[in-house]
Order: sequence, then structure tokens, then C-alpha cells
Amino acid sequence: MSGLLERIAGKLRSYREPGYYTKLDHKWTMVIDLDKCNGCEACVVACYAENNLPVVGREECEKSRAFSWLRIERYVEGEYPDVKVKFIPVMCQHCMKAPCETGCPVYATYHNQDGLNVQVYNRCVGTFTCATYCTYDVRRFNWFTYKWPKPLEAQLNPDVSVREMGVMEKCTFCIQRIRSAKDTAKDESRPVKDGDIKPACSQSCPTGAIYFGDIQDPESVVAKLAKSPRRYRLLEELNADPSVIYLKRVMGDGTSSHE
Amino acid sequence: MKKLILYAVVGGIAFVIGYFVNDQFFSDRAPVQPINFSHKIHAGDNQIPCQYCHIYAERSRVSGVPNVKRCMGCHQIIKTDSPEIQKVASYWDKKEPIPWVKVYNLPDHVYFPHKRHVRAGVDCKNCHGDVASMARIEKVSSLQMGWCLSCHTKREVKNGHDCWTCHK
Amino acid sequence: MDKAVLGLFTYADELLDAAKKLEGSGYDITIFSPIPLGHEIEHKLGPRKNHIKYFTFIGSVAGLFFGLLLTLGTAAMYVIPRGGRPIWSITPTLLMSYETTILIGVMFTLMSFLFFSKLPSFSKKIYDPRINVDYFGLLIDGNLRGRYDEVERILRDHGANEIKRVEETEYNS
Amino acid sequence: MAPHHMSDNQTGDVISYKEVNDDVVRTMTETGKWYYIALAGAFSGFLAFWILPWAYQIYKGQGVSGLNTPDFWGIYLTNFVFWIGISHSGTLLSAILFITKTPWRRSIYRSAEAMTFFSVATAAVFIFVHMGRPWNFYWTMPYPNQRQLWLNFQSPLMFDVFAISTYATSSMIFLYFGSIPDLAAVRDRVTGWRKQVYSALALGWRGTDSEWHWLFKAYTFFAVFIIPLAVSVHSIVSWDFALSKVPGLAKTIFAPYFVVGAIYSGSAGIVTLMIIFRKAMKIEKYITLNHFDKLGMLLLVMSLLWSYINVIEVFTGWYANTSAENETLVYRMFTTPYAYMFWLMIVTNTLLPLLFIFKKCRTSILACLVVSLGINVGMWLERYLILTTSLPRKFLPYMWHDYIPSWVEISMTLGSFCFFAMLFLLFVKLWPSVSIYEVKEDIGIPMRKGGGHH
Repeated sequence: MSGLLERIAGKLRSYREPGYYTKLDHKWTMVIDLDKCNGCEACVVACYAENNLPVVGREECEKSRAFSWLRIERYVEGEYPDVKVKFIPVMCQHCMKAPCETGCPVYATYHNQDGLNVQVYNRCVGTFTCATYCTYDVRRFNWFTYKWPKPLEAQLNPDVSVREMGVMEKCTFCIQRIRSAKDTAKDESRPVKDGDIKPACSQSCPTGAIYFGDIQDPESVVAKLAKSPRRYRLLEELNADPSVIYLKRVMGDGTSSHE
Repeated sequence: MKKLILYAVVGGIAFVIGYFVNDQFFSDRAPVQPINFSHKIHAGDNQIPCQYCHIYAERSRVSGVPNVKRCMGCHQIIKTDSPEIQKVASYWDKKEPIPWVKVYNLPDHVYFPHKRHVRAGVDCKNCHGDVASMARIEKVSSLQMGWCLSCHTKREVKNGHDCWTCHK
Repeated sequence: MDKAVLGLFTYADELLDAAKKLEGSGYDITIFSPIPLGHEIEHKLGPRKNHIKYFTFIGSVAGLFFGLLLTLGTAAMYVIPRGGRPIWSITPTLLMSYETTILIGVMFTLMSFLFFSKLPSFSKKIYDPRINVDYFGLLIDGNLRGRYDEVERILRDHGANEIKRVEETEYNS
Repeated sequence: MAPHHMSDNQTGDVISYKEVNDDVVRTMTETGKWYYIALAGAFSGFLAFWILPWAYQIYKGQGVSGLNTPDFWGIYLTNFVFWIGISHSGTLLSAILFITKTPWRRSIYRSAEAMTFFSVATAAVFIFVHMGRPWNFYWTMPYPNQRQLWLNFQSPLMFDVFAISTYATSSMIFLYFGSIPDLAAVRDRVTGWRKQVYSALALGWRGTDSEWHWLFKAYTFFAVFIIPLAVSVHSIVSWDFALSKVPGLAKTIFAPYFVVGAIYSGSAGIVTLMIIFRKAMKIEKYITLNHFDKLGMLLLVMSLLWSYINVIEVFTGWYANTSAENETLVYRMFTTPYAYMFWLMIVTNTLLPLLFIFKKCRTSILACLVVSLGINVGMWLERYLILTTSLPRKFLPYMWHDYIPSWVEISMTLGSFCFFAMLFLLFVKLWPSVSIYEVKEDIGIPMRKGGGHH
């Protein structure tokens, strides 16, 4: 009897835990080395291809409705000819304390056991709260029903659903790849290895600036890179605890980019 | 006032009856197939295991509809005089797939791997019912979200209530 | 069936005097008025109970618990962590409960009002449509057989404009 | 009938009880040509400016509006907050004045409460207008479902759903139960289909002392509940914005700011509406200059309060002195076109109402109309500025993008006014829009000996 009560009390106590999970299965983390990024946007193209993102055309882009889940922000410093251009790829930061998650009234966005900030497309009713609360402006909205011109609909990724009009979406860290990697690992009765999973952006980056892995695994590449002195996170002062770690670019004159 | 209530009650009852009539007789739970294939004969009387025909169930996300070759593998010899088998043979001669009507249809936003369920030891009957007694295949499960969840709860599936376990 | 006596008055104080007199003599009386006379009636005939407050209280408390149950219970039924917050967060829970406290409090008040005032009732009742314009009515009901004259005399003495013996009048439903 | 004694009488002339009934029933049964023209105008405006563009938006997608990636809310939520704000005076004021037994409440409260209910309805429609998939709106309602999935009660939007549905329900109950005796009075006067309708609506009210007794006990509790509820509703609306991390939105001052702003704009709405209403319905003897005098004082108080909080709101940003806050302030106050709107708002909401210091202005219908309309324009601009100058200037400058509303949004804004006008026009014909029994109370209880215990 007392054992049962203790179990119930333990359960109740666990509901008061911030973040709820006592231990995450994984904590997927992306490390982006800005020293290696040359702003080629191969990652953006890969993301379009992998995640069935529609190409909206020039007019819509001018209205700031471009669909890229991942964007390369360009900041130009100085006057010609003494110009410095800085790039920073920004995608969903998968915040551990994400403001968007508390905003959604219908649980369309939430945090899962892998430390991912997940968007469930077909639960979304489109209240825009998540996108408004997002401090990184990474959420994208399906303003229209987008159609793919005739032969292109055949290249859609079957592992990713094509989103309906009126639905919010965002970078998922290529969750379909994570899922299939975990599936394979399960079939082979082994844990997921470091390097099993490569999101489309990471896979396509010609300079290898984007690393992906489980930061809970101390042997993983990202865990090691995360200890780098060049490490910083975007808008860290807002206390959203993002899962994307940037490594500062060290300029020729010794100054560093951003911050 | 009383009349209004009466109308409302009669309307309500008519709606409920109509719903059940529609559900029982006019729904596509047991669609007519191009070939009058009987699971009762194959899986029931002849005890052919499910995965003899649905070969991908353990290996893939989909269980797979058997190709015409697999049908003809047996039916080149067995019961070749039956008119239904001759229909199968005609598809085989024309080199065309049989246009089976899909009964268990999941929406595009659902990720359902047969593999995981078969390997976890879920019996086919759990979802597809007692196929061995069905002359024409009939949908027995609602395939609604709550239906999936109640099974995940019962079997205490790890992360079984995580949205992205099943959604995509 | 007995008939009732309905006296119509122009002045409220006369009506109240008549009411006091008749009530003192042991008749069942009902006062009709086009405007609320609560204060005057209580002054004349003594205070009345207010049972609604208990229902309002019960409703509010029930609403509070309903809110707590809804927010905490549903959060526990399907655990979905979001925003690094606990599944059971105090602040939003209290806010939700605040709203349900008011909602269910209002609902209970409404129900108890309908219960006590016996509304809605669409059956035929003794009534005179002039009451809703500028007449005050005094209805003496119940065991009146043989005492009509006495009642009517009292009403007339107090200044009733019109006295009717009624079973059921022009009330339309 | 002899004239009764006149305590606290707010009405202009000596009116008999019968006259009140006659006048109110007249407003409902005698319909002039202009009424039909106005109703037809409002209805066609509602169809043309709201329903058609909305249907177009639902068919084509949210993209036909001017919304874009940083500013996802734009005019739709501006209108939502504006209409919720308008709703904040009727019922709230009515309840406060009821509890404090203020006599000038009696002839205006019914239509003010109706205004509350209709503007909440208008605001509620804007929730659906701004949703990406409005056909799934029922997912935001708590009910047991086969998905076993409930709602995120931590979400400010969920607070909204609860607060607004509670508010709409309570105001409707407040409005309806306050008018049952009047519905009965109307029932006794009319014939034909109206008789049927009002017999049902009046619930068989006879005016017995026990009915009055319980009605007033219940009504008092409704009034008591309505006051904190109204305050909570608009502070909850403010938390839709204030619970974010966006500079210019995430301000702790927002709750009182919004509540004060709501009462302010709502009172101005009442003034505007009453001016039109009394003129159109020829009931000047019930809604007198005395009412405008009192409402003018209220507007002056709210104007000063609003100005104070507005100053504080700028100050908190200025003292914080972070780049993001500064950017928002500069964008709002010194960048065209927002600078024009901002300073126009200051003129209409802070300077113009100062005219109400003079009794001459408070009792001049023209001055009241000008000032109250000015306040409503200013308050709409306030909500517009809050949303359109904060969201496009979030933290990452790369995503800065100005918001320009499209014709769909502007049309729906106009349409919402038509919708509100339509509802109100229907109301004045279908409902006793001046409280009969409370005006009678105002006239006084007829006593032969005089000197009741009033």
C-alpha cells in the first residue's frame, strides 16, 4: 500500500519537474563552424529538396514569405572596398525552453524525448502564436496551397508529408532521417552511433561546416566541438536554451564575428 | 414548444438510425474487389500464413499486396478451371497488376511501419481482425488516433505517446 | 376549485399596507409590481432569505475544482512537455481555474434563480397585463371559501382601484 | 396617473409609467424607412466587406492578406483587440454602476450591455479570421475526444478561449436576465408573431415579489462576477502579446495598459453609440445631457490614466536601453508612416479629451461626438501600432520586414463595423433597448403618502 502511494507521489512529483523528462533519450545538437561557412547556400537547396519545401517565386519572396527553413543571414560591414561579409546559417534552434511551445494552444508544437522541438503539421490550426513568439523568426507558414509543376511532384520525399495550406512548419533537424537511423539501429539491436544521422544540410555542406550528433554522448564530435572556446549560441541572453551551437569565425585581424 | 421538442427528438433519432444504416450498408468498409478473393479459403481453410503472400510485412513499412506472379505460382496448377482464377490468369497474360481496392488506408500524415509492429510481436489479427474467416476482406478497426493510442498505452510502447512516433 | 382575489392598486404604499394587514390575518398573498419593491416589502413585511448565495458559493467552488481538474487532469492524461515548463504549472492553472470559477459560479447562480423563481413556466397563471405597466397587484390565494367579502373589504379599505375574483385571467403563454 | 415624487431623477421631463412602456414599445414596433435603409446597408456591407473577402481568403489561403513572416498578426489581431476593448465598457460599467447603485446607469445600461455582447461576437469572429485553418477551430475547445488529446492550458491563447467564452456567456446572461421583466412588458403590449416570441423569451414572468426578489439576488451576483471577469479578460488579451519575448510586446505594464485602454475605448464607444441611438430612436428624454456629462467625466479620467500608462510604456523601453527596445521605440515614434499614427494617437487620446474639463463640452452633443470618435480612432491606432511596430522589428535584423495590409484586411476591418452595426440595429428592433422597469424606478415608486424608503 505504502509502495503504491509512494509510486503515485513520485509520479505527481515528476509532473512538477521543469521540462518533465528526467533524462532525455538523446539530445540532438547541431554545431555550425562559421569559420568554414562560405555562404554557398548548398544547405538551403538540400533542405528544399529533402523536406518538400515549395518554391514560392519572386513576388512572394518580396513579401518575406520565402519558404527556406534554413537561411543564410548575410551581414555586410564597412564601405567598399573595405568590406567584410559575414554569414550565419539560421534554422530552428530547437530551444530546450522554447517560447513557441508554450504558445501553441493545441499542442501542435512540443518537446520530445530526443530534445527536439517538434511540429505536428496536421494538428496545427494556424494561430501564428508560435511564429510570433519565436525570437529567431525561423517558422514558416503555408500561405497558399502550393503545387509542384508536373514532373517535380515525383521528386517529393515520401518520408515527409506535404503540408496543407494554413499550417506552420519549421526545420525538424531532418527528423525523418533520425527516425530511420533509429529504426535501423533497432533492427541491428544496437544504440544509434555517432555519424549515423546526417541532416540534409550537413550532408550537402561542401566545407563540412555543419556537424550533427548527440551531445549527451561524450565521445561524439558535437560534444567535443561544443567545448570549443569559439562556442556561442544565438541570442543566448533570451534564456531559450537553443540546441544549435555556433563556433565563432575568427577574422584576419583577430576580431571575431558576431557577439 | 412541445412540437419543437418532438421534432428535435424525431430528427435526432432519424439521424442516429441514418448514421448506422449508412455505416453498415453504404460505407466502404468491405469494398467489392476486382477478383472475388476469399481470405477464408486461403488463410482459413488452407492455413496459408499471412506473410506467405504479404511478404514485406516484416521487412518494410508496408506489408505489400502480393504480385500476380505469386498468385499464379499456385494457380497455374490449382483450380485453373474456376472463373475467378481465369480472371487472375487474364491479368497475368496482359502483364497487368490486379487493381485491388485498398481497405486499410492511412492518411498521408501518418507514419506506420508494419515492420516495427510485426517485429514487436503484434499479431496481424490485432488490427486486421480474424481475416481467416472473412470471405471478403472487411475493415474492422477504425484506424483513428485514439485507437492507435489505446494499444500503445496497453502495450506500454516506449515513446508510444510521442506525436512524431506516428506523425510525419 | 377556489377562486382567488386579485386587487389592483395605483399606489405602492397602499398595496403594502393591505398586504401587511392580510398577511397578519393569515392569508397567502402574492404581490405583483411593475418595478422591484424589494426594499419596501422587506421594510413592511420583514426580511426574506437569500438562498442563492449558497448556490453561488457552491458553484464557484465547484468551478474552481473543475478548472483545477481540467488543467491538471488533462495535462496528466496525455503528457506533452512544452517550453521546458513543468507539466503541472501553477500560474496558468490558477488562471484557468479563475475563469472556470466565474463561469460555473454564474451558471449555478442562473440555475438557482430559475429554480427559486419557478421560471420558466408557461402554464396559465393568474395575472393581469396592466401589472407590467403601472398597476400594483395583490393576489390572495388559497383557502378563501366564504371569506371573499372580508378580503375584498380589506382591499377596498386600503384603496384598491379594482378587485377581481379570478380563476385564471388573460395570461397568455 | 398623478406625478410621482422625483428622487435622483436623471430623465429630463416628468414621465409617467405608461409613457415609458409606450416609448420603449414604440422603438420596437414603429419602424421608419431609414431603419430599413440602414439595416440593408449594414447587411450588404457585412456581406460585401467581410463575408466575401473572408470566403476568398479561406479559399485561397492566408496569403491574400498582407501578413508576412515577422508580422504574423497584423490587422486581424488589431481588430480583435479593438473589439474586445469596445466590449469592455458596457457590461463592466453597468455592473459597477449597479453595485454602487448609481442612478444614471438606468436608461443607458441595456444598450451598453448589448454593445458589449455584439463587440465580443465581432472580436470572436476575428479569432477565426486570423486562423490559418479556421475549419479546425473546434480543436481549441476542451472536450473529450477519440484522439485522447486535450489542450495546452499553458498557452495564452487557451486563456483567451476560456476568458472570452466565459465573458460572452456571462454578458449574455447578464443582458438577458436583466431584461426579462421588460420582455414580459413587451409581451403584454404586442400582437402577432412578436407575442409568440416574447412569450417564450419572457419565460412566463409575472412580476411577483418572489420573482423580483430572486432576480435581484441573482443579478447582484452576476454583476459581482462580471467586474473581475471583465478585468481578467482584457488583461488576458494583453498576455497574448506580453508573454512573448518580442521587444515592444513583452511588457509587464501591458495588463493594466490594456484594461485601461479597453475601458477608455469602450466608454468612448458608448458615447458615440448613445448619440446616434437617442437621436435615431427619439428617446432624448431618457438619455439626457446629464448622461453625457457623467460619461464625459469618465472619459476624462480614463484619458488621463491611459496617457499616464502610455508614458510609462515608452519609459520602460527607454530605461531598458537595449538595442532591441530602442529600435522598437524609434520605429514606432519617429519612422513614417508609424510616426504620424503615433502622434495622431497622442492628439486624439491625450489632448482632445482634455476638452472634457469644460462642462460646456461635456454637455455638447457635437463635442461629445467629435471627441468620442477621435478616441476610437486613436485607440484603434494604438492597437495597430502595438502589433505592427513590434513584430517586424524582432531581434535578428536580417528578418526585418515592414507590414503593409492588403485590401482583404482593410475590407474586413470595414466589414466588422458593418457587422456590429447590423447586430445593433437588429437589437434595437428586437429587444427593449431601454430598461423599462429601471427607468420606472428612476421615476420613483408611486406613494399616496409620499416618502417611500427609496
